[in-house]
Amino acid sequence: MPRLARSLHAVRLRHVLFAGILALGIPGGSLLAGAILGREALAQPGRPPVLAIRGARVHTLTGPPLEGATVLVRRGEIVAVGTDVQIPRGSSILEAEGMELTPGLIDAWSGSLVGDGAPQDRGATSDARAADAVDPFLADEIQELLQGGITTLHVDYGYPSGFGCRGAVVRLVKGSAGSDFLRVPEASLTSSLGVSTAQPLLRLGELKGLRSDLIAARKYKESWEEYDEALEEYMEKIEERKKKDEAEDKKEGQTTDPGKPGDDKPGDAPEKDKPEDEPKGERRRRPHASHVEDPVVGEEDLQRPRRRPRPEAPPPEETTEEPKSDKKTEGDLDKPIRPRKDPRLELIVQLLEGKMPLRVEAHRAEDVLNAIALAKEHKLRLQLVGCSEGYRIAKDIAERHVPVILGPTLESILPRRDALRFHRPGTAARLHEAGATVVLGTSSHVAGGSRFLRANAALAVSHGLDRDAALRAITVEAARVLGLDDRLGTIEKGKDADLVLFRGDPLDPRAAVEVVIVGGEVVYRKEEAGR
Amino acid sequence: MTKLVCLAVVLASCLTFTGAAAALQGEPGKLVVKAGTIVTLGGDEIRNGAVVVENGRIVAVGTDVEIPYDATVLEFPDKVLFPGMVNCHDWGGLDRPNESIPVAPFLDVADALDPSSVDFEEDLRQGVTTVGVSQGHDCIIGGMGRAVRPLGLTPPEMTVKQETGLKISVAARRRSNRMIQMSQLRQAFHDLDEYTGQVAEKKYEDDLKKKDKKIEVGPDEAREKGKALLRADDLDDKHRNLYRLTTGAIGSFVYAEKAMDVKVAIDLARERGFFDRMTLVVGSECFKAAATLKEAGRPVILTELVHREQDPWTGEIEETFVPGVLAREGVRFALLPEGGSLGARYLWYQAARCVRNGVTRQTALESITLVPAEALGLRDRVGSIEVGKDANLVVLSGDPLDSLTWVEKVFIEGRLAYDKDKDIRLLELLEGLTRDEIEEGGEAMESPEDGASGATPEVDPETDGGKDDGGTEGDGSDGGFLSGERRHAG
Amino acid sequence: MRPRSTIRTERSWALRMTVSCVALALVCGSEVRAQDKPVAIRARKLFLGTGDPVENGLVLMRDGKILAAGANVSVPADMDVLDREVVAPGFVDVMTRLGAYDSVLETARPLVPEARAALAIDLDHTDFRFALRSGVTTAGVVPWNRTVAAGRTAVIKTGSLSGRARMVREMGPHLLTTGTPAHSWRIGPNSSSGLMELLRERLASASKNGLADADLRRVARGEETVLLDCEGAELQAVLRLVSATGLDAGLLGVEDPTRSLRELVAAGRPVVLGPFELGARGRDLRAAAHLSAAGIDVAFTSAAPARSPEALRLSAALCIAQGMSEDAAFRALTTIPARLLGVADRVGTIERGRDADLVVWSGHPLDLSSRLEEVWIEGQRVFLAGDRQDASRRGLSSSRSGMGAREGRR
Amino acid sequence: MRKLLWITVFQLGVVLLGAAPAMADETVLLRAGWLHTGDGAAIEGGCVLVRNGKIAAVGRDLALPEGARLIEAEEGAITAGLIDAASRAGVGPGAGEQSSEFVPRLLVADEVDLTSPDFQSLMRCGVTTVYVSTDSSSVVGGRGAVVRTGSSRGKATLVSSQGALGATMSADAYMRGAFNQSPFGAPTATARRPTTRMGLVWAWRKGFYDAMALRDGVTPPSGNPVVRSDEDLRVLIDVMAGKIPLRVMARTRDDILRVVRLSEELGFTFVLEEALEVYRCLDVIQSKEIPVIFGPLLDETMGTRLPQESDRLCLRTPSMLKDKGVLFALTARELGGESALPFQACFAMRYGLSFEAALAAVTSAPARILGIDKRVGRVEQGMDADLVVWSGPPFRPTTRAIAVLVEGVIVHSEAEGDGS
Repeated sequence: MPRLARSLHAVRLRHVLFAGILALGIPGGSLLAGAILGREALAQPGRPPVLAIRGARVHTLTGPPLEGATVLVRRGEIVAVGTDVQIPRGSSILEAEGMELTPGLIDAWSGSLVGDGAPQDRGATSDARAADAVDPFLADEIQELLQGGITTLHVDYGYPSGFGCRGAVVRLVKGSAGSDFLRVPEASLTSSLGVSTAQPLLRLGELKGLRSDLIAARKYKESWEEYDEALEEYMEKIEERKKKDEAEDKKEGQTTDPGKPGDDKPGDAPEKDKPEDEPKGERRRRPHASHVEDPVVGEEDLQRPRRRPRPEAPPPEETTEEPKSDKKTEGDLDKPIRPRKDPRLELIVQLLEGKMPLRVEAHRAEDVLNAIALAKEHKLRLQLVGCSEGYRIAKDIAERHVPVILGPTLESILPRRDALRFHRPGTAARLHEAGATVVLGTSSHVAGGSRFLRANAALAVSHGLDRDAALRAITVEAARVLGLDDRLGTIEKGKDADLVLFRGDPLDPRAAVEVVIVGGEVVYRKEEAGR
Repeated sequence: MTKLVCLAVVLASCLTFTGAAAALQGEPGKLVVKAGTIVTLGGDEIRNGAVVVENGRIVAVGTDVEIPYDATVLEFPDKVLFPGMVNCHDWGGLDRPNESIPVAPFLDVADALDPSSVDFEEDLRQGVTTVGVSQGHDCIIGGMGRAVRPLGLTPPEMTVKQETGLKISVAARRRSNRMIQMSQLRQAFHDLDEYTGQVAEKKYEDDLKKKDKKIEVGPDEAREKGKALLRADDLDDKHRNLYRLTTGAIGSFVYAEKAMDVKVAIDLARERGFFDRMTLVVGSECFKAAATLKEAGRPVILTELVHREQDPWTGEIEETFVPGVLAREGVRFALLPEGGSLGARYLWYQAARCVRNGVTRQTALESITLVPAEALGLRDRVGSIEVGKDANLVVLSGDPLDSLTWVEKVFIEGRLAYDKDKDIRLLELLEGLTRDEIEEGGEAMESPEDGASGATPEVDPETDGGKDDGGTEGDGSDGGFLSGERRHAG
Repeated sequence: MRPRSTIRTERSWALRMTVSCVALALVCGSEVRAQDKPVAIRARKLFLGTGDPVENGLVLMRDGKILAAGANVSVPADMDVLDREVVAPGFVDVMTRLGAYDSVLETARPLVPEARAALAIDLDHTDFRFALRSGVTTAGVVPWNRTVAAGRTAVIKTGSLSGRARMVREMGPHLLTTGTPAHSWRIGPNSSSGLMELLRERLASASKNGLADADLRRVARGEETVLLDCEGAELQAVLRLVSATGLDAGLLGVEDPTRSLRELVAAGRPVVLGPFELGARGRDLRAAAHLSAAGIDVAFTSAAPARSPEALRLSAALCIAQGMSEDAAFRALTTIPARLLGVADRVGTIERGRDADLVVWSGHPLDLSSRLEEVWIEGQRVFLAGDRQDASRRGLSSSRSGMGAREGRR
Repeated sequence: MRKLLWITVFQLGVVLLGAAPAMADETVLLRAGWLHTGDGAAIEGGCVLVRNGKIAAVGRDLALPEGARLIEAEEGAITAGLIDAASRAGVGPGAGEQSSEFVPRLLVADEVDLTSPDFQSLMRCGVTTVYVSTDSSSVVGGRGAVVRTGSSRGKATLVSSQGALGATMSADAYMRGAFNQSPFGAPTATARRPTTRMGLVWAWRKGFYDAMALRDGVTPPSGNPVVRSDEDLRVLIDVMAGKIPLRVMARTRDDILRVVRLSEELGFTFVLEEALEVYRCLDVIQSKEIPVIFGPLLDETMGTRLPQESDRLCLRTPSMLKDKGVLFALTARELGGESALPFQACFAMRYGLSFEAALAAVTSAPARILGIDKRVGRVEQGMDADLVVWSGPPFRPTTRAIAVLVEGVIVHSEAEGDGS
């Protein structure tokens, strides 16, 4: 299609021309706009340039596909969609006749881009973030993902028992080293039931662990709420006392020092102390640096750890209880005891408050039901991942309105992993029939599998899933699960311009991806990729 | 003659290392080193110049400098004088590079430093006069590093600079992954915040109590106010160094294995306030983040010179010469020796590799002298032959980057620390002799039928005679030398 | 974990098994010939497997064979004609271990050419139903590649009216191995060069008409197609061996063909690739395209049941996406594997005289979203999508509850 | 007729496969500051004209023929392509054959990965031909292979799979394999037939005496647990008849002398490989005219990488060999990168070897040892055009190969070195 090639070529040339302008800091969203801005647009600096994609069959996913429609993109956003859209003068035009346009595909369950994560060391036990493992320098892998039409992925690093890592949403914008690359650094918290172990008792233990963590987090939250209340009271008392003291001071007259008593003094003090804080003075006191002064280390010193008693510095644990005795001398003021900060529990508190969804990988029906029950008990925003046996409990899942993110339909029929052995390729169809929200992912267990997301969706169709539902499952429904449905997932006015042009059926992996646009910018072009 | 020489050499070797150490402690006299070529690195090369050393410092460099009447003058008319090289990040001298405690800012390499380690001997032999000893990469927050000269009996005696920096790694530890690494790193700083907060609060309250005032602010504000009162000594050993790091009191060596780590490390340093004294220790892939490194403007220590990556489509290995990329981008880098059996173990060879691959000679030479000196915070003391700097001088038989060049003499702060002619170990290695054989004087008969080990070896008298000119030159016989005793040390 | 060896190589045992197997085949045979009324299927699109698909083609079959197929086939007016969307030949999967996962492993000696996979297959195994429902009608069951000469492959039809799989060819191609799986420290060479040396020696002696190695004589003379597993071996060395010995070998387990494309093309031997699943590397897919474009016969395999048999169709689709021609991909699932298994005269295409093995699809067979609707084997419909009573589903539920019960759940 | 295929026809030494691969018809003229022909001559401003894969002319002022490509290095030098006569490139660290101690018909060529990046990187640093040696974990371990590191197709090509027979006189033959290779957990010493040096020497003797018996028409006594078949013995007969060269890996002086004694007793000649302690028995080596392939050079002052058998290093060994007039070559064995062959030469020079001798030790000497000195190893009219253009004096750390030709094909070149 020479026409397409030519216009794309133009885009590229201009892109090079205006690379400098981009560097000068045009906001990220309008990058492509800047790039394709022609001379006309330069002449009228007020109007940002427009990219028009003309003639494609547009899967808007808000309604039936539009034949031969035009999509206008400006400042990284879709500004118009329709068959009767006027293309403004000076727009860059992408001729897409005979092609199909969909929103950028979203893999809601991916193990891509985490470079060196060998599967066996996947799975974190602490408050790990997948965002820390996402390697934006994997240029080849990013290219392959784009070749598969993927523009956004939810990356996680495995689903351990207990509360695991925080998944990240990555959007494959141009210049991956930039900060826009991590679209949502902390998108979800992962967990699993019955994945790491098949033993019935251990599996019960997993559930128990989750539940007790949730209860602990609830208590933690309450203790902080109590503390905050007590603190408020305490502050009031301090204020009262302050007023009283001030009143007394005034009564006593101006004999004492005129400044405000509490405020300035401590401020002065540090300046006096500062010089002592210089490394030199301090080094003298440190045992480690003292070889010059006392080169002979006594036997005593060798036997016990070198720690000099420091009456001034209380050990961290004690502070929470100590104030009681200390403050008693203060008289009426009881400083409330500050609870220990616990980053891990704070994370779970976020779950309880509904600020973050909980993803539970579970495959067996009873594990899934347990997860649902747990979510109900603690009012969590639950997302089910895996769910191989979902076909057996499709109704229960649909009733609870829990979104289900299904993995590859192509797992082995021999149990490669015990949890998957009752896996059925028709699960997606059955869940969809029952009315559940179905999202298709590629599973973090298959490294680099994201680029074949389309194949996964196609196989779901071949096993009975509705075509439309399959496309929705990798675009709009996936966006909804990631909480990004206000920006991504459909082609409509006001949304981010993440678009993919296919030469053929988007669900047929044989149909090549011709152009990928992310944030209004062309990030992949088939003839340029050459591969 | 041969016998005599060998005997002399052996006798010298029987002295313990204290000889050298004593010399180090004694008051150094004035010294003038004249050489055919002086590669100063601070300025242009000087032909037939002289370096005047007083009290271990260089007081004059040039062609027509005044020679003090009471100075010892050493002349090397056909040799090259080069500044002592700086190996800025090494765990030589430590029995093990890493502690199993992942967060251990309270450690200090000085406590584990083995002054008699063969590593230091080898450093001298290759012309290295300053070694930045540091913990290995396999840590989260590691111990405190230290700059030493490869000469001395005890760590304090060797020390050039204490507290060169705390080791931190943003790359995954062995059998771990980046997520866990970052999470534990965050945890470490979180714990520090919590702890310093508590201490600060208490400090503030105590301060008020001392002044007989009543508390008039809430706990959060008290913490803030208390932080201003806080001094490093108020904290316990476990947290003190980390606290000092965040106040900018000490430097750090942050290990970034991959390109993605570079930004993480820089962001962390900026967020925690230790950016200004940070040095990045980078793996080979980090050339991809050259722009970020350039922008950061801090010196970079390179652990590997060549990056290899497989093309996913052809399966072929693509090689990138990392210093070449960094030099083009204008990033200042220091080189380190790499493993392997031949040249890559030597700093001068690493610099030569750079020249081979298109880096300019000046940049290559600076990457083993001035830049590593800067990374250790010693740029004003070592790394070039300039007035005011330590008199760390290396006498070379030829061009510093040529493999046929040998280090002949090494002066550290004006004292002779190494003399090739007295390097018994080198003799052993070159000629394949054992100590006993050197002692016996190298007469041997070949006896093919005699299979027993320890038999007299055959040594070609001619080749052995090659060592003849050694020893007779004998300037600075009180200087350091290398003892074969240390062969199995450590 | 090494599966337990279960093929007995003692002659007496083999004899016993052969006898029982023949008896088994007789029993099966009586059931096969139940049908003799001709059946006709008209397809909107008929893939004959010999070229471009035919629009509105018709297949006429009788007695398990195809009587006629194509666009210009006429049928008696009184005959019922079934109208279907897309009809294609059943797929052929060269290398599976369906129904015999761990019972075709023999490691008694470095060479067991007399072993036969046919003696160890459970024809009632549920594995076959999965294969059937992925469109596979013929499968080669290959012994494990743990010995230099591992024995003979069996060729199986994956279904019948009774739900049982059916033996087609007991004496399928031999499997030879030169790669790492056959390294065995106890019973034979443990290096590739050792294996190749042993193989070279035995082929040499076999070609010399000696009594020993009689099993391999035809193979050694290049008169019989053989499957050669070169997983982990140096591909170029294997190719040199193949050319030097004149083996008529289909290559299995070729790793990273990109690196030796030129040599593969020069050798001109068929290559079995796959299975390609979601984690497949782009360059391997590309290599399949290159090889087929250079005229090399490429066959895909699913290696079921270790992988899903559906990987067969997926492999083809993914390779097409990387530039393989649709025609070559189709042949890689039908005629080429059929030839490798020595059953090209019976399966792989829809032609007069071939077995009536058909699959009815809802769309193009290589479009992954096409649904498999019916499977016909030897003129009988053995699978009908959505039919809960169909043969291929029989026994599934019981086996499932069986597994659950064993586990002690519920 | 088919039978012929199975019979390995072997000629003296290593046979370069006759039909040279299709090579570029391109005519190339190389010009550099110095041309080191390899027989001691250094021509200033020397030129080499390459045509049809052969060296067509060598001289000082050769004119650039029409249409020829010019590669020029004013500061640089031209030498013959380097040859490593005992490399382990392209062979993983993996298994030596463990099923028997005596596998003379094994072909290393079956293990060599010609697509390995090893060859690519060797080629880039000037090595054009390597002989891939056998693993040392068997007493008699099969035949080596000759590989050219580059070709018009951009990959290494196998030249011959019928190299010398490799044998081991070292503890490797009864230690190394046993402890590394067992797939069944704890290995036992009994898994290997010889478990001592006594047994090792016995295995040597047994093999050769059985071969002699077979040669003389006597049926060898049965019950030899080492030898698998008569075919294996026939290889040894060829060795004794001088038809197949023998390589022996030995490190310590005792082992070297042991092989010398065996060679006298059993009547074979051999080439010594690795030879760490050869400097302790130079006179014997000299008087018996045993060629030595020395290396890799270990300059670990700490001796950490030394094999267990010896803790003795002698860095001046190459120059001692030279002084004794022994035919010797240098090898890097499995080492690559900064320890590859040119750097072995570089450090051999640092430890006393002259440049001419170092050049010979990596070009003409290995060619002679491999029996291919009629075709490669020197820059001479009529030889194969395996040439390296260096950016400066060869074998210095600051010098790189800016162009490499294999049989007249430019397999590696840098843009800035390209004239014309």
